[in-house]
Amino acid sequence: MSKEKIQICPEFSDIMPPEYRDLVEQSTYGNEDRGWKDIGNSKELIEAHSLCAGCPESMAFRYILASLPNPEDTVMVGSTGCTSLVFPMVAVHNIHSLFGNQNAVASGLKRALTLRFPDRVKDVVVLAGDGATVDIGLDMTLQAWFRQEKFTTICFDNELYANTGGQESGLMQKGFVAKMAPTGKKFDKVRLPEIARESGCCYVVHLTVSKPSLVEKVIKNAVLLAREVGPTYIQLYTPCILEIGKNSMEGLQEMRDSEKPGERFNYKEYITDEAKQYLADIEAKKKAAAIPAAQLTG
Amino acid sequence: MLKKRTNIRMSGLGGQGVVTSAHVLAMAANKDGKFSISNPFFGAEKRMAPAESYCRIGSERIYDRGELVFPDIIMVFHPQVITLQKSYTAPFYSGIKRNGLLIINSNSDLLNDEDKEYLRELNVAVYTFDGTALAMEIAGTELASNMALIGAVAGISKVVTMDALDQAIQDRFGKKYVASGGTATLDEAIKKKFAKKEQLLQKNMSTIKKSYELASAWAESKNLVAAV
Amino acid sequence: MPNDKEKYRVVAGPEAYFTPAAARMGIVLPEPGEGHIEGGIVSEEEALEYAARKLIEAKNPTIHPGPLVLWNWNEKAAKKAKAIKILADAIPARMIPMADYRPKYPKINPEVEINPNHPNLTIWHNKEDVCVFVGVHCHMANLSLKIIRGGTSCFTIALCAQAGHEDANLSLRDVSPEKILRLAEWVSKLKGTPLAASSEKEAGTEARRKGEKVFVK
Amino acid sequence: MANELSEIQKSQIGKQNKKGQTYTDPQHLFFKAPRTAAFYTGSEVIKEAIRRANVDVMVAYPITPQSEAAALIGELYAEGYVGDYMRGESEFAVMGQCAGAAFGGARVFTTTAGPGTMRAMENFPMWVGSRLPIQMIVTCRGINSPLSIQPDTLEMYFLLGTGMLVWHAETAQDFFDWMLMGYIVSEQPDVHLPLALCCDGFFVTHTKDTVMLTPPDMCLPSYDPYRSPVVCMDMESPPVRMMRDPFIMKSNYISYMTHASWQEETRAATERSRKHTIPLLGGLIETENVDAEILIVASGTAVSQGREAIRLMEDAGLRVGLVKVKSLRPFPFEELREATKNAKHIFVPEFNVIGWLATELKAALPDNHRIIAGPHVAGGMTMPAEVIVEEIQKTLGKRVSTLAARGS
Repeated sequence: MSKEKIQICPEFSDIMPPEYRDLVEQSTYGNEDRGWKDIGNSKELIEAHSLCAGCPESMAFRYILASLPNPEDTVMVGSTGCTSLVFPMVAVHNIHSLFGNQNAVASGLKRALTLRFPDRVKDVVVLAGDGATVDIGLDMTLQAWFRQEKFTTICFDNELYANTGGQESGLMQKGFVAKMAPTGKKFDKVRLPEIARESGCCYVVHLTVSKPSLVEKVIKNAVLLAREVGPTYIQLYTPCILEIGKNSMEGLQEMRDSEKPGERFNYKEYITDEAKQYLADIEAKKKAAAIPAAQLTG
Repeated sequence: MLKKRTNIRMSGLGGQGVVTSAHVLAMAANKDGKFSISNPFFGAEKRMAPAESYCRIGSERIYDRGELVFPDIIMVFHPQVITLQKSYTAPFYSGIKRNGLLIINSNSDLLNDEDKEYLRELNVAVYTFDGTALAMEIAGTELASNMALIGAVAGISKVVTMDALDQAIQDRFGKKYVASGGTATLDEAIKKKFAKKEQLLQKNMSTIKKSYELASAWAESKNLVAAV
Repeated sequence: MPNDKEKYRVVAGPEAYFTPAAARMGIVLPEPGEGHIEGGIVSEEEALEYAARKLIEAKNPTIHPGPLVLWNWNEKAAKKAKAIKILADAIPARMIPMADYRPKYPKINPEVEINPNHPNLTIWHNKEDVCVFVGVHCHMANLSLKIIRGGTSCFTIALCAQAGHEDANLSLRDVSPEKILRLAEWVSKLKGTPLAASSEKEAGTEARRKGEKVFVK
Repeated sequence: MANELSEIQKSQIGKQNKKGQTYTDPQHLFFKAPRTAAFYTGSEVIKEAIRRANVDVMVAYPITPQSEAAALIGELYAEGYVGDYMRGESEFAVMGQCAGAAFGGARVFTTTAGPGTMRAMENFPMWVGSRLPIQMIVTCRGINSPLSIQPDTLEMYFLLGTGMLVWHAETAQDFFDWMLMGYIVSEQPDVHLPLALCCDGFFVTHTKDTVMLTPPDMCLPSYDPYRSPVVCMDMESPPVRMMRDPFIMKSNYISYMTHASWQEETRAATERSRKHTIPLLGGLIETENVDAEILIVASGTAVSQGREAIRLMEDAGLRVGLVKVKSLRPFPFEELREATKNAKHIFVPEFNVIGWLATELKAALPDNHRIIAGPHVAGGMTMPAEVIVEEIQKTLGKRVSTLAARGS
């Protein structure tokens, strides 16, 4: 919906709780160049949430919501897990239906929105944990990619089932001892980025959330490409500090350590030529638009 | 005169057009202004697997659904229905009503003494004829065997008129028709067999006509006309 | 499932540990042009008058506007907001919004908001004895109304834009801005004090005095 | 008056859609529009109903005996009568795709059967809790091992607890009318629930029968998502800070009361559907000669077999009445009590091994010793009218031998 529609009726402006007035007056709906830098000097699209103190997921959530290219026309789809404790606080329409069916729901949703708003861009973004994406929901994750459904899939990879208390998941490292893996996990971490590439995603990135500017760029690319080119997949390391025995302050360091060269979360990106070209064209347009301004200042 | 209800059970093998026959017969009855329904019963659609379909024709609205357990008429499309027990209910004639009719497509007598005794007790008339040979002779393909059987049942029971059959055949093979996978493939096969659709229609009809005449004559010789 | 023939009545609570849905007790919604009072079908006008009376007599009458009227997302919403303000001023009633439906973390502030997951907290905190729901999505309104009827003694009035609410003690249906203004009219009539001049134009009292037909339905 | 249209829908009446069909007032379409006879299979009839239903999204998946109908809707999509159409990867996924489309404000249609219904089961209470007015055709078939593709209504027993509206069609005609009427009922703002429109597999889907159809150039008005009792997830309506549907158990104390009230509200919506359903379906039940001492109470194909049995009994000089149960959710308590008040014996023929309709009746009717749970068949067996007759004769102590023994 247009930013103009996100307004409080004047009769009620004085009785609305402050958070909503701020949402209208200081949020970044409709700002072309919104990004992570807005955090701290604008109203974020996320309110107080109930994640553990210091949980990297909360960081990831804030960066992603700050980076969505047009939140006023974005609908998100989540799944069961820690993320579903945050979603009620998020100021874009979002759906939780069942554990693992997020990409099926997103497929139907995207088709309905395309049908109902043929002349408008309606972005659909899936955000779910690794259990939902890779274990119980893997079939629907892959099939949506096979069908070239035009939406972005984001996986918060904390390498286990956090909300249920730290059980083994497909994205868990081999050998890690966890609930339901009492003698250590017996098989390797599922290589979903490679599977995503082979399944038809035009843009796949595998990273941590230690660098907000990088997260912003990746999320923007993923959402823009999903509009025109095809499905995109982003896998973000959001360690469960609780289950790996870290303190609230140690989440960031854990991500930095695990993204070093040779470590399992070293930055990894797959992009098709078509996608490359599409992004290049967007850049070119931006530059072209920027030139007059430059001349003025020059 | 038409009975309140004539229930016809067709037992054959997948690929023989058993389902099609029931539909054609029911459509014909419908065109005659009678009440009729037809429905198939099959497992996974497979060639040469048992396939049954049922056609109910009557003078009042028909509610009865599903497998025809107590038929007035049983049509056997293939010897294997009897020799290899490829029927849903065994023996293949189980449930047949008193004074019923049994039509068997075979070039030889397949009934044993026990069968004959049982059928005689119920006064069931048995018409064994080589419908497949007739189909080869007239239509030039065994795929038209079901037409021969349709002609036979119409000829003996007069449960539908030739005019109605003609229209039904036009409907079934003349225009686009919704059929399940296996049937659709066979439709294609038989359409390929005949260069033109008209030719297919005409060959089907003449097979039905010929069989109708033969069966009528047989029925008269046994004075069965009123029996069913 | 209504097994016994005796007629169930939708009276103010506290009703039960777990309130049964009025619809499952045989209460049906009003038809167009009607309203219901405690589950009994009455004419719209009667319901309007009764609602006005309850609001005037209340110690702490409170209006709970929901998202559909709080947000200026279309013309109808804007009109309704105006009408609701006029109604609130006429009573006068306090307004506490139901800004959205999420389970709030860590807690709601019953001073300034009401939430469908525990609306009773706001009713209790503000000692509401009569409250009005308007502009709340029907499903969420019904949740709130059941919980309020279950645990509080507050008399609930639903001004519904759709088919109405059996779980309210009083409900009107197809509520338009005009209908809200008619309720304001009843309030001012019963109080014997005319609506504030500014409101009069909205409510069309002037026009009506001149004998013009104002509310075309 | 029930089944009102929204302003948006009213403004549509008389206009044409891109296929040149005229958006027609449902009351006119159902009760006044001219009808022409067609000799069709149930699957073809489902296609013809959808042609007139103005459906936005249909999600299909192959499973006998609904595959034919699901494929035929694909042809409608190719012709431009359906907005979008896709094959899902499993029934569980299909129902999720349907949910997504409904969350996004689309009119949604799907079909399933037997094991498919069971595989998808987790979705149905979710549809209900989320108030998604999806229409699902269930062409019942066996669900036990060993596999059977033939009619067996056991899966309906599981649907009865989901909170969906559950109707049981007897014939293809019921299907045609109820599919169109179903959308009008389940999209009412005070109902807004999914509808499971069930039939006994092959008996209806694969049977050619005469059906009276409305003109193909008339269709239902579009679904209006903005009078939904919940927020449409299209980011076009407030509040923008909105999740469908959050874990209220994780909010504050008393949230379990919210859970309970939420479920209570969905069941209340089922009750509200009565007033919209009764004028369209002509009541939740249909009765014939209920002053008779012997009644057959049935739903689906068992009704048809009951009708045939009643004819046979008449020929034998025995008068038997009939009650056809059209809607199981909502359940017609009052109607059934009234219809059965004179009956001394109530027979309940069923196509499932547990006899769920008899169980429901025993819980709903006074003097339930009158209820004889049978005859029933299962796994795809047919129920010949003769078998019902035999059951009745036995109970009356008249031991007459029927042909049943020879039907094996």
